[in-house]
Amino acid sequence: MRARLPFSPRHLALVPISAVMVLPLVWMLVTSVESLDQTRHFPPTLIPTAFHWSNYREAWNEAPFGRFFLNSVIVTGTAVLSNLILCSLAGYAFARLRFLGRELLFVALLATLMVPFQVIMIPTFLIVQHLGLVDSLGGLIAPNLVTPFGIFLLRQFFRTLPVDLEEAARIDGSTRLGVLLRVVLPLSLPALATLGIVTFLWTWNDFLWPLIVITSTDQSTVQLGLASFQGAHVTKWNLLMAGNVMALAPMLVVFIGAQRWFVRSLATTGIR
Amino acid sequence: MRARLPFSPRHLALVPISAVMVLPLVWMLVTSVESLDQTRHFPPTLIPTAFHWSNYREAWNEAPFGRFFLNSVIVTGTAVLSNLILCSLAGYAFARLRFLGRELLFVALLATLMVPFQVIMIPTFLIVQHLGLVDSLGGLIAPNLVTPFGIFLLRQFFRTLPVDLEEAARIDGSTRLGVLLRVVLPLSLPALATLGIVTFLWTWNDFLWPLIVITSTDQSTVQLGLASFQGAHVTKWNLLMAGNVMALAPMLVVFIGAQRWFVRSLATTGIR
Amino acid sequence: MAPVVFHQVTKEFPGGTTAVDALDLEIPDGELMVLVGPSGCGKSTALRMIAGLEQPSSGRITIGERDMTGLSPGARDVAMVFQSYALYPHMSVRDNLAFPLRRRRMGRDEIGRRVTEMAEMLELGELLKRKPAQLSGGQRQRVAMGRALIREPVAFLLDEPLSNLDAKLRTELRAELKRLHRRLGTTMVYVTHDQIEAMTLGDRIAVMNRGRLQQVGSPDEIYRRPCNLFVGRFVGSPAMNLLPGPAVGRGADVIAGVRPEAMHRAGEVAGGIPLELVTDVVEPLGSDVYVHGSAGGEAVVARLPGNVQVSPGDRLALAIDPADLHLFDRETEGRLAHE
Amino acid sequence: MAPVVFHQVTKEFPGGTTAVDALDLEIPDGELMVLVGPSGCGKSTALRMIAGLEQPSSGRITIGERDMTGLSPGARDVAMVFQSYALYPHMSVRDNLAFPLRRRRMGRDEIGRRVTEMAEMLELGELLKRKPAQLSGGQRQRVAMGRALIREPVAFLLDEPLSNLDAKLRTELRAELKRLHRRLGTTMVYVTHDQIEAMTLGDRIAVMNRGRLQQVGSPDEIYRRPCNLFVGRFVGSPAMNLLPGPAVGRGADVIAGVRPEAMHRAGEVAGGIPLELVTDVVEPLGSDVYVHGSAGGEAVVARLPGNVQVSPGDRLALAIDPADLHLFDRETEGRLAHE
Repeated sequence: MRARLPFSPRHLALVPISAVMVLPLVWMLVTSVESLDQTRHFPPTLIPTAFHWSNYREAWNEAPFGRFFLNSVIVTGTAVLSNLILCSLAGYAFARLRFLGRELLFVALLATLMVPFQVIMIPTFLIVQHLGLVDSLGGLIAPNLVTPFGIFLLRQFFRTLPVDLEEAARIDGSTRLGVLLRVVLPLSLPALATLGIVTFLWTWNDFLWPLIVITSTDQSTVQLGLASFQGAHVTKWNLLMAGNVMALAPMLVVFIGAQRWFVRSLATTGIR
Repeated sequence: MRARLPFSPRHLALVPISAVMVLPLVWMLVTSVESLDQTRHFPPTLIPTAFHWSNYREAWNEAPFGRFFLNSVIVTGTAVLSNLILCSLAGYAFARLRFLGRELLFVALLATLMVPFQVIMIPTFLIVQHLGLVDSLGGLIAPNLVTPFGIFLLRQFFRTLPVDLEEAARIDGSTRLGVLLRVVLPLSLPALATLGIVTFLWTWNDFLWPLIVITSTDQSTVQLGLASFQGAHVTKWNLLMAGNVMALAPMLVVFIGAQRWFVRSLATTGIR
Repeated sequence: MAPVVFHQVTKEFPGGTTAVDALDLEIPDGELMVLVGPSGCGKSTALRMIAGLEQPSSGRITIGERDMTGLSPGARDVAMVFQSYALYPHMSVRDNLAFPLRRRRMGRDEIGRRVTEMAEMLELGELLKRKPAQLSGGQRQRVAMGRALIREPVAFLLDEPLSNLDAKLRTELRAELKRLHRRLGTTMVYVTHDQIEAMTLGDRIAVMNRGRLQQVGSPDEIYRRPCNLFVGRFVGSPAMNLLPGPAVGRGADVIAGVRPEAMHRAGEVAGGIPLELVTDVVEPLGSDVYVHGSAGGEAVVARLPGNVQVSPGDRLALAIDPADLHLFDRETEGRLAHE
Repeated sequence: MAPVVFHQVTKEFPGGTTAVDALDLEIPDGELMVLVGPSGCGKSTALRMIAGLEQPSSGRITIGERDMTGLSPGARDVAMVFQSYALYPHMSVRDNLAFPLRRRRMGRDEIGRRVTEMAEMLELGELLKRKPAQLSGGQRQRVAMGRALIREPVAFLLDEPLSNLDAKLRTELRAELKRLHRRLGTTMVYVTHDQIEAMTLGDRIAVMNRGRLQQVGSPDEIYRRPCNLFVGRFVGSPAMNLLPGPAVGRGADVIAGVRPEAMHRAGEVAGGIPLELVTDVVEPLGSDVYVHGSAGGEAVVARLPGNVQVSPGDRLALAIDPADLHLFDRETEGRLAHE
């Protein structure tokens, strides 16, 4: 703790590490404009010699990407909206209402967070099948309408809000629902943003569940579309990466747009 | 808010919902003792008529499960230990030490949480290949030695501890490392338990990465072993589920043993 | 404006703690009643039951003759100021003030008029567009008062509204609040753990301890005729000194209470009971000096004028006017009639 | 035991706020010095710089002749009691007491002996096996004191150690602390925002405001001869009344300060300056009455004996002994010599 350097010796390690973390993204961008031959090099070329922008056109034409995008947007949008609404309601009930067995139910909810998807995959499929939703967007949406994680996240956040505010609102004449809408939710924007983004990412990136439920091309999502570039014999790395860049684009837009909210919510209200 | 019932009308919905959540586990247990024919029924039988315990023996003999278990334990154990140590050190630095660019680095760390595994999978593979770790347990361990999530979790937890305690310990003659070891870590047991369990679950359940890195049977993990029951033509549901039960067993032991810690840490220190 | 009455109100919490035990208390229309007691004495629970934030386990609470049992907080037409102020952080001062009116579906014009009026009265005009986080402690306190006053409620509940302010501002606002009450004439129930606040603010004071009402009366009554040892010790600072009966010429079954300011230097009181004080610690306050020491084997504190020179170790000859003695029964701790 | 000296110490925080501005202050060996001031005045930063938890931006701090600049907190041989007490929650009281000794690699027997001794002195014997969470506020405070005392440090730093206790306990422990200091004779630096605590505890008091030292002196000096308007208003409760010079027969370039207890009823002071007080709010404290009102166009407070009967609206004839006037320059706010 003697004199303070403008930077600490730690940087000698930390700066290279953070560089390593950005590399994959750079590599993806570079690969997406390379020719198929160039992608086979090791170590991978990080500065492309020629820009094969045609990869993008080719990737787009290889499959009905427009349709895939629309499907992904419908599924993701519905999941995000319904999670925000339903998890708010359930989270508030767990956070503030007194009812018999609340603690027990909450522990049960936490326990379901621990069950790996592998275990519930098949029963979920059977339920969806029974509902007649196999090979339809409804089959993708139904299991994602509400998530235990979302309920947990919002419940925890709601509990950090001062009870006084809610009591003041009730004395001022609000109903319980009014308290939720006018006081609790406006103060929970960071948590709601986090839940929205996480749900967006999970649903948008999900590959395994669509693979099981969807068989026809016109119900496919972007992630399923990308899989078609990983052929049985030769993987077209460059096209795959071009497709990946396109699939990531909306995600990056959401992330950059909501980044301030997200970081703030994780950093200050996350656990703190 | 008039007279309070001993239970609220909400229970009429909540009780069935929680029943639905336990069903998959029951279904898995039941399937694991059925004959292959019985597994094809829909709706699935929930009360087995005969107990085919031989499924377990058969599943065990079908593949060198003992070896798989050992491999999984080595990989998971190393990952848990190294995450606890390395994430503590990094998390404490982010939480309390002042150094140039700390905030920026932390945001970069958060950003890496957002990158889907799909994107970094291939570069990670290339790095592992370059290190000569393909098809070895080292290749499974290396990318999991330290996780941004772990650093984030512990940093957030450490920040909830009163600074006064650390300042008191420094005045009392502790070094920074002494403060971490004697004051911060003992007070962070819930967070450390959470990190340990989460790391255990992720590493134990991981399927995709072992599938890519491991090719030989004697380097396989339990999850890879299970995949062998999902044949190209006929999936042996009953053997798969018997194997699943065996693979889940150590996880359930860990969960039940650490459950109190875990729930407490999520519920009280999680976000609260 | 309405009287608030507790009829045998008891509140038990899950786990078996009795926060309020068979409370009977009548707060007449327009009175400023202060509930005071140490932490955990049940004063806040009593207030929260008036507001409807807690329901009594048994007994009834009436506000202006109406039985409030089971009514939701919003239906009671009372207003409350919280210790934390509980201003809605995402709303401007204007919206905070308008919130209770909007919930009552008042017309837009009427709301605007009342907000302007209230802002003028509390000198908040400049601040209407600010968020609570941009206000100082004293300003927040005023906004919280305004939000409660704007509805013109029948009763006005205050839960330690001054305890988050520094000593200086607290003293100022105490006088301010007293002026406000005089002007409005609304029933006010004020909860505090600070006996000085209770003494200076209350028309009457209700002293509570461990869920039970100890004494109700004017500040003067409470100070001059405490009904038991607890009230005697609780009110007044420094606390009343306790001496065994024989030390002041009374029986052994008596405890005698003497307030620090009732200990005078010998010679200042004609016919006083003499007492020797062996000084231990001297605390100069400027205006007064608190002299800690022992007399008759008991630790006592005397308050002497600020210009008296005393040093640790000094022996002071003091005298007490017999009329200033408070006598309590050693067993029951109740007040004994002066002989 | 050693003197602590600030030599032109300045502390600027990133963002440009100057917490402490060119502080020169000498605390002789064995003195109990109180740093007092409103929140944000720099008193805590000054204390933390002695401890080494903050480094001065410029200037030097010496403890017993040794320059402390750049030394780590553990190397300074000072002990600190925090406002929160900062007891290690996962350790028993015994381990809390032993912690600083273990860090200094003291022998096991010696540690055991010292812990037992300290526990006896502070009456903690029964509690050695408990965790801090199982202790009351007063007990925690004692353990915190014990952990600081056990090392026999050369200086003893206290950061508002009483502010988390209730008023009653605070008054008790104030006297306790004064006794302790007398017995140990160690240099103590005590930080508080409470002027009453400062007055009653300090051998000397350093009043700070906005990072600058205003006045250093004994409680008596500070109270009777405040060097400027800020100190005059800050020390004493209720605060000193301020009247324009002409209202008390002085020039217009003068502000006259009169303490509330210096306002007497006319007739009690021979040759006093007369003043009429129009009563507004009356605050009975039992022992005294605070009468708020206006006199000469200014809001003033008078402290009268507890048995005086006053009602709002009354006109009181008061008188001030000219010797009780504090005169300040209207421009510089500095104290003027008494003519």
